[in-house]
Amino acid sequence: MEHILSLIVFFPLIAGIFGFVINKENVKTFGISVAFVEFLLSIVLWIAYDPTNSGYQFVEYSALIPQFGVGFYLGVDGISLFLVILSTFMTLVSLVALNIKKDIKNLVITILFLEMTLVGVFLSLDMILFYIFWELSLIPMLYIIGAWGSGQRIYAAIKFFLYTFAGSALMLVGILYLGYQYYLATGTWSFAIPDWYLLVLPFNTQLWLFGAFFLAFAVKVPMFPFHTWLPYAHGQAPTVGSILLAAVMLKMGTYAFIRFSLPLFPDASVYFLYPVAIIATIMVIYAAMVAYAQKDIKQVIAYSSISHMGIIILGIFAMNAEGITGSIFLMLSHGIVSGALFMLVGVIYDRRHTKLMSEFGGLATVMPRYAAIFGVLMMAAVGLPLTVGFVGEFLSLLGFYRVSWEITVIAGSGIILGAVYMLTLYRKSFFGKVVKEENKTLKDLDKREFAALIPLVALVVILGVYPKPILTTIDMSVRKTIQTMERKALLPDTKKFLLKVNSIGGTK
Amino acid sequence: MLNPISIKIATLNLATLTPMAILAFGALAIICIDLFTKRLDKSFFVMFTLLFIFLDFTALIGLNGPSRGFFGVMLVDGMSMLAQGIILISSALFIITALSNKPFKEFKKAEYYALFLFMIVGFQFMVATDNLILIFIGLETASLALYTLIALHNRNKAFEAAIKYFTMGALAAGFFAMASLILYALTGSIELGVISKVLVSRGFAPGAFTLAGVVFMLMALGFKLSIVPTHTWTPDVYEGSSAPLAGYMSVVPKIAGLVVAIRFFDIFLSSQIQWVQDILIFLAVLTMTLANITALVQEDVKRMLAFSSIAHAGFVLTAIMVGGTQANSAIFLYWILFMFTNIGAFTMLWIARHKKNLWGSRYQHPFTKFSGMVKVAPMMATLFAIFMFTLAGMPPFSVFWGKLYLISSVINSGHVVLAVIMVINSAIAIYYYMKLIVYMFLKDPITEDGNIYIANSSTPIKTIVGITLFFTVAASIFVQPILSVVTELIKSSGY
Amino acid sequence: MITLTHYLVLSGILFSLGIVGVLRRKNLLMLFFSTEILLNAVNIGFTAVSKYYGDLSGQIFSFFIIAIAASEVAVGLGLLVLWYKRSGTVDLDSLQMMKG
Amino acid sequence: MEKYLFVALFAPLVGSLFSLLFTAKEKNTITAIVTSALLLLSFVSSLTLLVSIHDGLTLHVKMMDWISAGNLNLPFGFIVDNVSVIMMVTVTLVSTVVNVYSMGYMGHDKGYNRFFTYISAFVFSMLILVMSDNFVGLFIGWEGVGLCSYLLIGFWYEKESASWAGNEAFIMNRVADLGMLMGLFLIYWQFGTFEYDKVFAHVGSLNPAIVTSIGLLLFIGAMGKSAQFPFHTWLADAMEGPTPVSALIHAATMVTAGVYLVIRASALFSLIPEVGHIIATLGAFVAVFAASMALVNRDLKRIIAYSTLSQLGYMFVAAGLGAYWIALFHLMTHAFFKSLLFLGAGNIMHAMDDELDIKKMGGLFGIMPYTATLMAVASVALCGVYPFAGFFSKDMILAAAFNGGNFYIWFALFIGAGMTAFYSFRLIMLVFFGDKVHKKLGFHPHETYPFVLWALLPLGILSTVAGFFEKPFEEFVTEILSKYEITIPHATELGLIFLTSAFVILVIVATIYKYNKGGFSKQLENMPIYLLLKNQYYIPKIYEEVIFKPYYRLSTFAWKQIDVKIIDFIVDLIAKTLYILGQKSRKMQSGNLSDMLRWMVVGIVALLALAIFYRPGM
Repeated sequence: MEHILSLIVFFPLIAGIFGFVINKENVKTFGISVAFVEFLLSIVLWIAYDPTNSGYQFVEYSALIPQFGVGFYLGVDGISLFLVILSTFMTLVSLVALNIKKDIKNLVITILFLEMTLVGVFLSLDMILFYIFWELSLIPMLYIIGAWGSGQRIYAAIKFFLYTFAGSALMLVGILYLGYQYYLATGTWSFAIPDWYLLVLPFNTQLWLFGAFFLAFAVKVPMFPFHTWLPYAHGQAPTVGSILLAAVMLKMGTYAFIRFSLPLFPDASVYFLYPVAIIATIMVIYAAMVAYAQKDIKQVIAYSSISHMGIIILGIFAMNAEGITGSIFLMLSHGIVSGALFMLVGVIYDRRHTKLMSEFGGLATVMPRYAAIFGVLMMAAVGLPLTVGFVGEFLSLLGFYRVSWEITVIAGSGIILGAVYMLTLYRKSFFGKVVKEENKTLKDLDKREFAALIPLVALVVILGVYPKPILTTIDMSVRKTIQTMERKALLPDTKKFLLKVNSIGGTK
Repeated sequence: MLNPISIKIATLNLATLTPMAILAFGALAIICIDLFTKRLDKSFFVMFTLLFIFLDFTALIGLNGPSRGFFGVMLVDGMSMLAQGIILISSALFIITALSNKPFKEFKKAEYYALFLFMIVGFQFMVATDNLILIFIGLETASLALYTLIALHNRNKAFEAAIKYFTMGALAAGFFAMASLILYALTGSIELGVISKVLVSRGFAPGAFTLAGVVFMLMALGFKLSIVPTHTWTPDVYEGSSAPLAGYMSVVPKIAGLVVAIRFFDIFLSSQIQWVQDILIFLAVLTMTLANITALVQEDVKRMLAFSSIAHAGFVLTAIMVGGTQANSAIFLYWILFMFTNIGAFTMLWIARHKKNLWGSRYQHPFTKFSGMVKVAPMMATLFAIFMFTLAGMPPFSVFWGKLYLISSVINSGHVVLAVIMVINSAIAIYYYMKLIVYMFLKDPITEDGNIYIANSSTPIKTIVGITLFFTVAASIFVQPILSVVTELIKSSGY
Repeated sequence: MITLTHYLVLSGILFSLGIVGVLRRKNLLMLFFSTEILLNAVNIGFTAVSKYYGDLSGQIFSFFIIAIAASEVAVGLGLLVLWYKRSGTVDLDSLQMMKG
Repeated sequence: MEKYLFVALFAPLVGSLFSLLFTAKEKNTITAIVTSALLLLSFVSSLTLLVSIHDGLTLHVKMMDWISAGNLNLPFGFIVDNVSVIMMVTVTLVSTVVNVYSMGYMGHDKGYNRFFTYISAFVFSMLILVMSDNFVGLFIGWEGVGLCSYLLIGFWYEKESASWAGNEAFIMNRVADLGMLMGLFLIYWQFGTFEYDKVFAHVGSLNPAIVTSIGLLLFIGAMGKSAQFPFHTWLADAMEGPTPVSALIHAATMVTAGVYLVIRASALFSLIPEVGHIIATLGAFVAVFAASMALVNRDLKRIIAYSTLSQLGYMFVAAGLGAYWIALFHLMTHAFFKSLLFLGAGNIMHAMDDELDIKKMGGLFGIMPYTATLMAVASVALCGVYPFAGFFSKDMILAAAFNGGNFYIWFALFIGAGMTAFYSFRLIMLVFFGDKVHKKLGFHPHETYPFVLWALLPLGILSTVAGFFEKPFEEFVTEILSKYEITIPHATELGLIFLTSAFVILVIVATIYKYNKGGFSKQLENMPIYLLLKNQYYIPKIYEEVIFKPYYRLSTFAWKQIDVKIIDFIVDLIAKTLYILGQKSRKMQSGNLSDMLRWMVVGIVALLALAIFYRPGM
């Protein structure tokens, strides 16, 4: 058990390297089995994880550059645990759903590399290590979008890569500066996050550093107005790319907010609360509107992700256990739901090679099963109670209500607008009469697609009905984070604020 | 009636000369052997050269600095040893690439190897002294040998490159001489140590002339480091000369130049001369930015790499500006890591060298040449991609660590804005490195025959690639040992 | 009475002449001569200064400069001859294969 | 007793899941039978619960934990007390009847199995709604019934209008739900819990302003679900769904959820009479407003739908004035006769192969006497004629209005009663009596299956006799709901009742007489008032023009202009600029040696100039 984390991180890498020698026909099977083993490993991790302990578990440390305080430092806590499981699970599912024939070998290997970077991001406790995985994750995605995408795939891939890379450039400076601050404070170099949690920074420094980190995370999330790479990436990416991008990669940004921005710069976070909240609100509504205007099913879902990420951001910046726990749960649920939705779009795209709503209509008649599953996931997407979508959304908004009811009302209108574009999408493509000739003969879901989709649907219901075990585990670590914030807060206002948002009652 | 001068050999401490002596001997030996027996194969020459480089290296390790020798002109300190180490290693890596699959005239000539060895001697002298005369001699010896090596490639472009390089070099030499003259006139000495003492004691007055000296020196060294505006030769010379030589040029002359620069500018930076700092910042920013944006629009990989090496030089210049132990060790760390990657990258180009230019006559390695390479030569493409990402400073590959440490040193010295400019530059830079990857991985192949990409490869060259790749990918492990050695040596030599 | 300043001014003037030559000359041969002028300007300076200080290293330097200048000429002319053989001209505007 | 609770709750779910297995397959009667049986089972166990509750026990069970984060700990909890059990009985009863009825009605529909899946699912959600012991649980049911109503309205999804109506219903409810959600949040941050008893225990000690806002926010939710103005449009359009659905969801059960919420939260609302007053006023307004639209409408189902609206108005008046038990009573009786009315209408549609225009019918009495009788009974009950069910509940409401001294409300309801009488009997007359228009149009109507009629019988009986249970009902529910004292003298009360009844009967007689004479003249239809009513006060049109279309235009603008033309453009501009700069800087590499040398010299000169002119700190 000591080295399970590094095993989880590097198993896909090793397997991927082995993948080079496996022949074309079997490589997909290989990929699936590897992903499955990886998934099992993450489940083992969950089982072995002690939910009553809020700290980092299975910690591994080995110095890389002691002189410079860089170390190979892994650890898992309630916040990262389920994101790791999400990554492994979605990778598995997307591989199962995979039906690309072209250069399948490279694709599978790339996906495995991607999985490594994703898991690595969530497990690193060393800032440099985190940065390494953070940047590395771009490379496989660049390849996936650029090589297997459609239409302007290269433009989309380069845009995605450059945008996110440039976004995180400033973060590097921030990291190094913070490291230097730590050096000044303690006389030794360290980039270990737990060490940094002990470091109390002056307010102005916090502001600057918060800004530097914010840009990187905001681009990744992506927050308005840094979101324009997303529609292109999703629009051009192959199904598997979209799934992993929406399900896991977007979560890196929000995860980083919880892991770094809040506990490292509590005062700055509170100081910037309203600007961020307003941006998030704009995201929610603006993205929902743009989604409503789309003609391409995939684009609708792409923009809907932006909208949902807005709610996640709100939940995070509620800075109370309800909100943050909710937002993390919403990350999971959005991962599952959006992943599944992209998969469904892929299904129809494989059959008709178009994603335009106008091309469809009356699909419910020709593909009832498909329509049913799509319907379930749509309901999860609009946050219907007893689906996975509700819990996170409810908690996030609930949490932020404590901060400001006005913003919550406005952002809450997302649940209306969400229903608007989703139902419209569903109505346009599934209801009505089958007009197009080529749609009359469409095949319903086949075994492979079922195998990929059923688990997701099951999760949507199960986690919707019984999220408690996950929530409690997350909650433990979230409380710890909040305590860290309270401990580090410099300004009395911050302290007051944190106290207020984490307590019941009082006026308003 | 002059009374005879008597000097005790012991006082000369000739040991300090042995490394250079060995190589010089080797060079002569090659020529002599060539005199006696014609029809020697290049493999012989290469191995022979390698042997002497190895001897030199051992001699170098044998030295224990800091010490002076030969009338005190030789200076053996940590920095010189580091620099010589880098020079020798990259020389070794370089000379092996001569064992290419395709035959090239110059590699059959003994002079080539002799000149090569002389050049190394020159560089070693350059870094192993603080005497302006010796620096000048070393510089010129190396340069003149280098011009000839370029010319020996024996193609029109090679000659053009050589002449351009030579002419500008001559002008730079003039600048260097002028700088030395000014400093000599001001201080009455040509030893950097003494010069520094005198200047400091005099508070650097008269300012204008001191600065004039600085300016001339800056331009003379800038030429070697390819600092804007003296960088214009770089792309042409790289394009004109053979790929490995270009790679060599982007590493060795620069480290030599860097050492001199460190030694020289330390005089002014250690006593906080604002002007020098500002100028260095200005030039560094100018260099990296201009090089980066120009590299964006290149159509030829080699030229692109040339501009990238200019940008890297600009990067390192900032560290010179910062000064101090961390910065200086950052320079060497950066350069060691950069050495492996860059030589690796250029060797890849060397492998992909193909006699008839299937892709238009203007360029030898246009981007289009590599489109869809992953389909026909996946291994090559992957390696190439790794080198590219490394040069771009993509973690966790080698150059990233150098970059990290270097930027950190800049930040620690309080130049946060400069640091921001640097990272933004590296964000711009990633585009042109990625351009090649996009061509290799995302475009469709132009040819079915993957052999054209490995036409020139051979086992020794593959080995080189292997070594460089290893140091590039596994850098995370080597950084600590390298860093500790470097820091230790730099400290010992008092920077 | 000729003082150090005169020598230095002379060397400065020569140096500038050299520079101008380097800039103006299109004929490679002439260009090389200009670079020689540069170096010799410096030589004058060095000898003068070393006389002024009564310190020999300046003159040593100038000796070395002369030596280096000689070898430079050797290499330079070598290249030039080769180029002349190939292109039939010593005009530096003929060196324009590589640009951009 | 708990097992009865769980049986009552989960039997429908089981039924739903069972028939879910058949959805993709051919019509299969088994689904209908099984679901009906399970619904019946659920009904029976509800009855048993009713009995045992009557014997003074209250069930409160925590099934399992659901959500817990921060201070929030939210289990699935269910409570069966006097109020919820009434709802359970009503819901299960009506749904059973409707389910059986549908076996006939949906007989030839290809979505047969799917239909029963949805119905049972709906019942399940409805039960969760009424049985939950906390607000969020209620919200689950709330959204659940919303979903089912969406699915059932759009049941015939090939019909554009149907799917559109479904979306409209769902989205409009969402709007109201947002209000409700906010109410929930506010409750949480005040009490730290969502459970009724805890909340109501402390609500008294709360700043009235907050209580008011909670009340208002909750009521917004109620308005949406109960289709009160301005959310009323979806209900009329919801008639696109199959008629049994209209009977069950859009008459008897779901739409009354709003009323139920107010009754449930009576402890809260009774603290804030002013809000209650708003509710009552709105209710009264809707009572008249909706009835007025029913006056002229020619669509069989829409008429009934509007009448439902107006009856909901009555209920809200009662609830708003604090007469909670009366509201509940009316809710129950209304469930009976209104669903009966709808199901009768269903028979007619069947007979007329889905023709809805009542002007095209007439003289159906001879053909389908039983249906006619049942509908007549239902209508009489609706109008509140003694001794039918409506009489008791409705007159109580009027009395309450008068009692509260809100005479304008009373008057509104009074007028409303008259209108009700008119449109009900207009419908009866046009459909069942007068000359047989359908003959000319070539319809061949026929009475429906006997078993369907038998299924309707219980509703018929209940509509007739339910009123007599008034007293026991009052005793029963006021065990937990606040009593409501009629303070006005008994004589006055009797007087009012007499007045109302007289008025109603008068209107009925007049209507019958008038339509025997052949109805109103045509030119009436050109009067502006008529047009106004006919077009539902142009409100749907206004929504269309003021909300839907502009929103779409705005969205398109946001996408085409802002997203593509501004934001993305700027991003690309940065890249382009760099590239162009590159092209420019490239010129520096002219390749000409002189230029290169020139650059070097320029460098020297420039720096020398700097050395002279730029002197920081020297």
